[in-house]
Amino acid sequence: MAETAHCSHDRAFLPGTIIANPVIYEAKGEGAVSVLKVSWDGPESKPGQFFMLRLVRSGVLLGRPISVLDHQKGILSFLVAERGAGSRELVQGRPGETIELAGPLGNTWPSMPDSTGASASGPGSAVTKPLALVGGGIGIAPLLFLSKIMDSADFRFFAGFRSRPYGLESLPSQNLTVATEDGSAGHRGRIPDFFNPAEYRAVYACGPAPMLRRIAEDCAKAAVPCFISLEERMACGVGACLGCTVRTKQGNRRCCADGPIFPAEEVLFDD
Amino acid sequence: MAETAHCSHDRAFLPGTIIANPVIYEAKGEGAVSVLKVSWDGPESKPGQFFMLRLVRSGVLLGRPISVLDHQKGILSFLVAERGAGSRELVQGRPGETIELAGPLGNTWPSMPDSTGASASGPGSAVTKPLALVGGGIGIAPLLFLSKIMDSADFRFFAGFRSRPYGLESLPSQNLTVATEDGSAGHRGRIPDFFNPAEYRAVYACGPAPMLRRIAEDCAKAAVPCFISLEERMACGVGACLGCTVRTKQGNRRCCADGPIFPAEEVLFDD
Amino acid sequence: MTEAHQSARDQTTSTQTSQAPDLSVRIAGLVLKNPVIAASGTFGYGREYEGLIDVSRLGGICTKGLTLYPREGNRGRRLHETPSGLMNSIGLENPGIPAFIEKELPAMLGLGPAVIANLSGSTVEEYQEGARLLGATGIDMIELNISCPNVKAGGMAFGLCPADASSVVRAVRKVSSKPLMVKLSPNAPDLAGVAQACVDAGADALSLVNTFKALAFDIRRRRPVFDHVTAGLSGPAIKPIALRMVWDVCAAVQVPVVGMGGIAIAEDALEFFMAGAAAIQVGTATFPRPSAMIEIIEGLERFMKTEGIGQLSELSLQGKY
Amino acid sequence: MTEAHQSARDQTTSTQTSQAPDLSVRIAGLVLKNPVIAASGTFGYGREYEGLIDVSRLGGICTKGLTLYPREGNRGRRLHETPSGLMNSIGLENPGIPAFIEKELPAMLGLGPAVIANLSGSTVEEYQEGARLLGATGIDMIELNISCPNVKAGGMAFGLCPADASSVVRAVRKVSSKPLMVKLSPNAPDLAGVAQACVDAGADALSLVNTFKALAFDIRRRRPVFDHVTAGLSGPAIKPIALRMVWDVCAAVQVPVVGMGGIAIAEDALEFFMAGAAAIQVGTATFPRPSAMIEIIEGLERFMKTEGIGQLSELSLQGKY
Ligand SMILES: Cc1cc2nc3c(=O)[nH]c(=O)nc-3n(C[C@H](O)[C@H](O)[C@H](O)COP(=O)(O)OP(=O)(O)OC[C@H]3O[C@@H](n4cnc5c(N)ncnc54)[C@H](O)[C@@H]3O)c2cc1C
Ligand SMILES: Cc1cc2nc3c(=O)[nH]c(=O)nc-3n(C[C@H](O)[C@H](O)[C@H](O)COP(=O)(O)OP(=O)(O)OC[C@H]3O[C@@H](n4cnc5c(N)ncnc54)[C@H](O)[C@@H]3O)c2cc1C
Ligand SMILES: Cc1cc2nc3c(=O)[nH]c(=O)nc-3n(C[C@H](O)[C@H](O)[C@H](O)COP(=O)(O)O)c2cc1C
Ligand SMILES: Cc1cc2nc3c(=O)[nH]c(=O)nc-3n(C[C@H](O)[C@H](O)[C@H](O)COP(=O)(O)O)c2cc1C
Ligand code: FES
Ligand code: FES
Repeated sequence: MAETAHCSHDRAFLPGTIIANPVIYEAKGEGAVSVLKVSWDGPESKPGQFFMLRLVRSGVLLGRPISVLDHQKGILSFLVAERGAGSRELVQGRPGETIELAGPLGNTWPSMPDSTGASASGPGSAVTKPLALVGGGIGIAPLLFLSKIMDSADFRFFAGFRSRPYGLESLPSQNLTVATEDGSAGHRGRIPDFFNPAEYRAVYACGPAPMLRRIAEDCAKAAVPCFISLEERMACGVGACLGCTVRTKQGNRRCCADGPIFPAEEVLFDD
Repeated sequence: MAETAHCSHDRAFLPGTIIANPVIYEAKGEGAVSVLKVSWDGPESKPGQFFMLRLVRSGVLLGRPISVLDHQKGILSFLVAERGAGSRELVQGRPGETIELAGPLGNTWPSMPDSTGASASGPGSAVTKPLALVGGGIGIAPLLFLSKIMDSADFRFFAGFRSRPYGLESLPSQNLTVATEDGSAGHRGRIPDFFNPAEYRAVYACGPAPMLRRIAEDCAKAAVPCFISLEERMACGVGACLGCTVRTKQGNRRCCADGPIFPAEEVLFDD
Repeated sequence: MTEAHQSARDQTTSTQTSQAPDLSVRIAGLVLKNPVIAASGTFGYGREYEGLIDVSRLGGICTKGLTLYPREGNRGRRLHETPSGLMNSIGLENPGIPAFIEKELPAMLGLGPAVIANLSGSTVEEYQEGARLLGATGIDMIELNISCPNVKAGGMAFGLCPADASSVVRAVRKVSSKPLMVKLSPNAPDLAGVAQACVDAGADALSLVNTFKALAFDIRRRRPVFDHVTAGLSGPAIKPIALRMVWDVCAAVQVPVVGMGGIAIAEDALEFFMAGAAAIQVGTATFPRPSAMIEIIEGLERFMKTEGIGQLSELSLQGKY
Repeated sequence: MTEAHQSARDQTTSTQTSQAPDLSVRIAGLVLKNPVIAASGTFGYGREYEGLIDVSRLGGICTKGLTLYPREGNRGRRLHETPSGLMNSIGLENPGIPAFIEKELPAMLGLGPAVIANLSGSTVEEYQEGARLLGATGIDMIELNISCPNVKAGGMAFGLCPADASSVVRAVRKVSSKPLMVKLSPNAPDLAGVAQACVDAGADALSLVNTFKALAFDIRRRRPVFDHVTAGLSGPAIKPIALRMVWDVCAAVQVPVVGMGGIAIAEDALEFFMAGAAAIQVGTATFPRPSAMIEIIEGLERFMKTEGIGQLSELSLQGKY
């Protein structure tokens, strides 16, 4: 079984400046989604990692964990969905404003065995199969970052949304399957309904817990390796407060420092 | 003695939108000063009145009292100096942001007896004398608003600053006397040194407490009516919390609801 | 009692329609048209906020703390903002009960919301005499303040131990048939004990919390910010502790409890109803947002509608944890 | 003791130059190079923040609360943000003292700052055995945690009344010659009494405050946010109350007091020194701004320079009000 990759402590707490933050999605009864771009002088990020973000002029106490959408030449991008007060602020941050960032934090998607690789080859898996990247809603962000550094022949991207899709522009359309719950684009329904794990050498997924649970089950049945990126409330983001516990078969793990990416088979889902 | 004018309860608590907020002054070791312009649908203001201002995305609890600099056609202007966290936020508010305003609050400068008026004519006062409007630093704001609705022949404006002056563009230069403590513009020194109350039929002043005290004393000696606009910490701004007490010869007065403008002779200055 | 109260009282007997949820609550025999009350000391005598909000929509208004004799209040700084909190040291400035009755009360009774007189004193006798005077007026309820941390004599002193609390409540109960609510101090070492003592002494209802004893220094001037050194902390900062105390007191006594401490939005109020409160008060939150109470009323209404709740009391989780 | 401590100790004897103010403080015989200590439970075992800040610059680091036996901590939600505050219900998750000594301590001793072991237990015997094990290591001080509100057995229970506090402090004192600091609970009804009892039982120093017992409800799910119902409140929200308690305890006892509760910037720390604290701890403020403690150290240095202060203890206003 492939191990999730733990990275060195090359990280920093530094202010950055917002250079753009356009809202790309808005729907009644849901929060807005924006693409937050920040110029930042810290070290490079890897797909799957996240930052703790907080505007200097903020009405909340803690930073909020947000996955890296892209990181190139000193520009960090994030896909931010408004949920509560903290994420709303991030969506409303304006160009020119100062934002403080701690990161990059957490582990990355496991090293991806190519067609000659061995680490993903379990019983019955064909080494020439592509990877499946499965994102639900805002959960597409850490997978989009991964897709950008992969050979497009080597993955298929599945993206599920409640309604209208967003953020998928960077993906070649032949690689992409979209599903929406209201049928407003792509397939009507949920991603797990349109997706057979057996066709992939491994599945990487991020999104709402029920989706991850279903995918983990489907992958287990098909004996396909599955890695999921989990969300927990976080205070420190660095493993110091023990607030973001993920229960696993090996005992408690810290979502921020031991994750956020875990082998699905090890995770004990709550109730 | 002229009474300070108490206005009707034509006021509102409504959100507004920042339409501009340029910084017009910046100096090392001092806070910045900006001209905050807000589009607002509430009732008209009178010179001397103030608003309680708070950005919707704010890191402080309470609104901050800020005098009206101008109010025309639904556009409210304020001159805001950065002192602590609350005023810093106001200086940093960006166009497009939502800000909540309660007001207009407080009383106004007393009705100004013109050359035929009687209310300011005390012993020895000549009714043809102009009014003196005396502002120290950011204290010029409520006097600038007053100057805009007055006949320029009827007042002289005295403005004192620590260093470089700001905000005086609307004043006809023949009406204006400037003093700076470092001599960088106008007279070197403090306004009370360049100003003889006896030449005016009344003095209206706003600025740092030591300046107001000195002017009050000078006016008392010259038997010239003097009205001063006072600053106290405020929570409600409407007379409900009793937090902004001004001690007067008649007992406690509420700076927000009974003031902020008081006849100088009635005020008991602290220690 | 004003007509507004009368009509609120009538409403409670009408059946609840899905259109307008029934927000009325009954506390110590008094029916409020909704459970949102302006907290003492933060809403003057009810008219200060006119023009900014529709004051008539509130369930009730507590007056600024009243004493038999006029008080000047404290000297020096009276307010200090802290992170999500406000410290105050007003010191019960008020014109005295006779002047209140003459100058403020008539207009206040015409506003619509229930009028709750917040009563303080330095001695049991002063409390008693104040209650006697107020009892002869049209006020709807007395809120006995045994919890003001900002005066030297009396106030909080009575609220710190069960025996003292008992003596003042008993004395006031003797001379007044008005609904009697006792306001508790979060600084009491044995809060549940004080609560029970007040009930045993005749309190019809309890309200809590008053402000927390707190301290701030002025580091430039190297002295305490306040002349009295300590002052009372209120506002959203204290909400999680206040909520815990309301939960504890609701578990300890059988009378209605009016909860407060940092309530700023409808969600905060809902938490207090879940803790077992029968009504809530809003103080500090009105300062930055005069419309806070109106929005809370509307938010409660919306919540009851969407969640299909007939009475807010259904929300209480007392006894379940 | 590490070399860094040794050199800090040497510094205190050197004369103070106007260039670099002397921030060193002596607590229970231990000299810290500066008075800024990472609070227990917020800084892991000292290495978690490496890369984000220069950990070696801190005066000291308190470990996460340690117990003799490993603990899994609490189930369910563990964190909840409130206005300027943080509620936590971690429940003393830790690998147990033997595993701590083997796996975490060696690296921790090499970091530079003084190492303070935060010790908890369910029984007096467990505390005692833990102290015995820690006493045989290179740690610089034991911080006896009798104030954790998030565990069912032990923890806060010992900190709530003077007699219980006394018994556990006395037991630990008997088996350990390490400098002994006792961490007090703000939830104790008689805080000064508990403080004095700890000193009488042999505490060399006191630290306070631990978190305030608080409550939050999840209004969507209609249940408490935390499985244990209540949880501990920390962060800037509590600062004004914590400061008052530190002031009260400094007035009550003669040993050094380490103050904490909501300290986020140098000005906050200065307020605690004015209250009489000998050193301070920073917890929650590190989460949003990992550099908070470094900036506090620099801010204290700047303040001492501009105001011409030789020792932070000069700031204390104890006895003056
Ligand atoms: C490792 C990691 C990576 C993340 N990446 C992204 C990202 O790329 N883009 C993005 O928009 N969001 C991301 N999130 C989620 C984001 O951190 C939360 O939406 C945010 O913290 C919510 O804070 P709030 O103050 O807006 O909401 P709150 O007021 O705290 O809560 C609002 C709602 O959001 C839910 N919620 C809050 N926090 C979380 C959480 N941590 N996990 C699950 N539900 C939560 C609550 O249950 C509630 O319904 C990530 C979270 C983690 C842990
Ligand atoms: C009626 C009235 C009208 C005002 N008009 C203006 C105006 O037009 N433009 C403007 O820039 N400011 C004005 N002020 C002052 C402004 O309200 C304060 O500067 C602001 O509240 C400070 O808040 P803060 O959070 O920035 O500072 P804080 O962090 O509260 O304090 C920072 C510094 O400012 C001082 N300070 C804070 N509040 C006051 C106060 N109310 N009075 C005196 N000193 C204070 C403190 O002593 C401290 O040194 C007015 C005040 C009042 C009462
Ligand atoms: C400025 C101010 C004055 C107050 N005066 C009184 C008072 O006179 N009597 C009283 O019982 N409580 C008084 N209080 C306490 C409030 O009524 C309320 O109990 C407390 O502020 C907590 O609620 P909040 O957090 O919603 O403000 C005062 C509070 C403030 C902020
Ligand atoms: C997540 C978290 C975990 C904590 N764990 C402990 C602990 O194990 N032992 C302890 O004595 N205090 C613990 N505390 C309390 C802190 O050390 C500190 O006393 C408290 O948070 C107040 O300081 P602050 O406001 O600076 O955070 C914890 C606090 C937090 C926020
Ligand atoms: S958020 Fe603190 S340990 Fe993960
Ligand atoms: S600020 Fe409340 S009375 Fe003036």
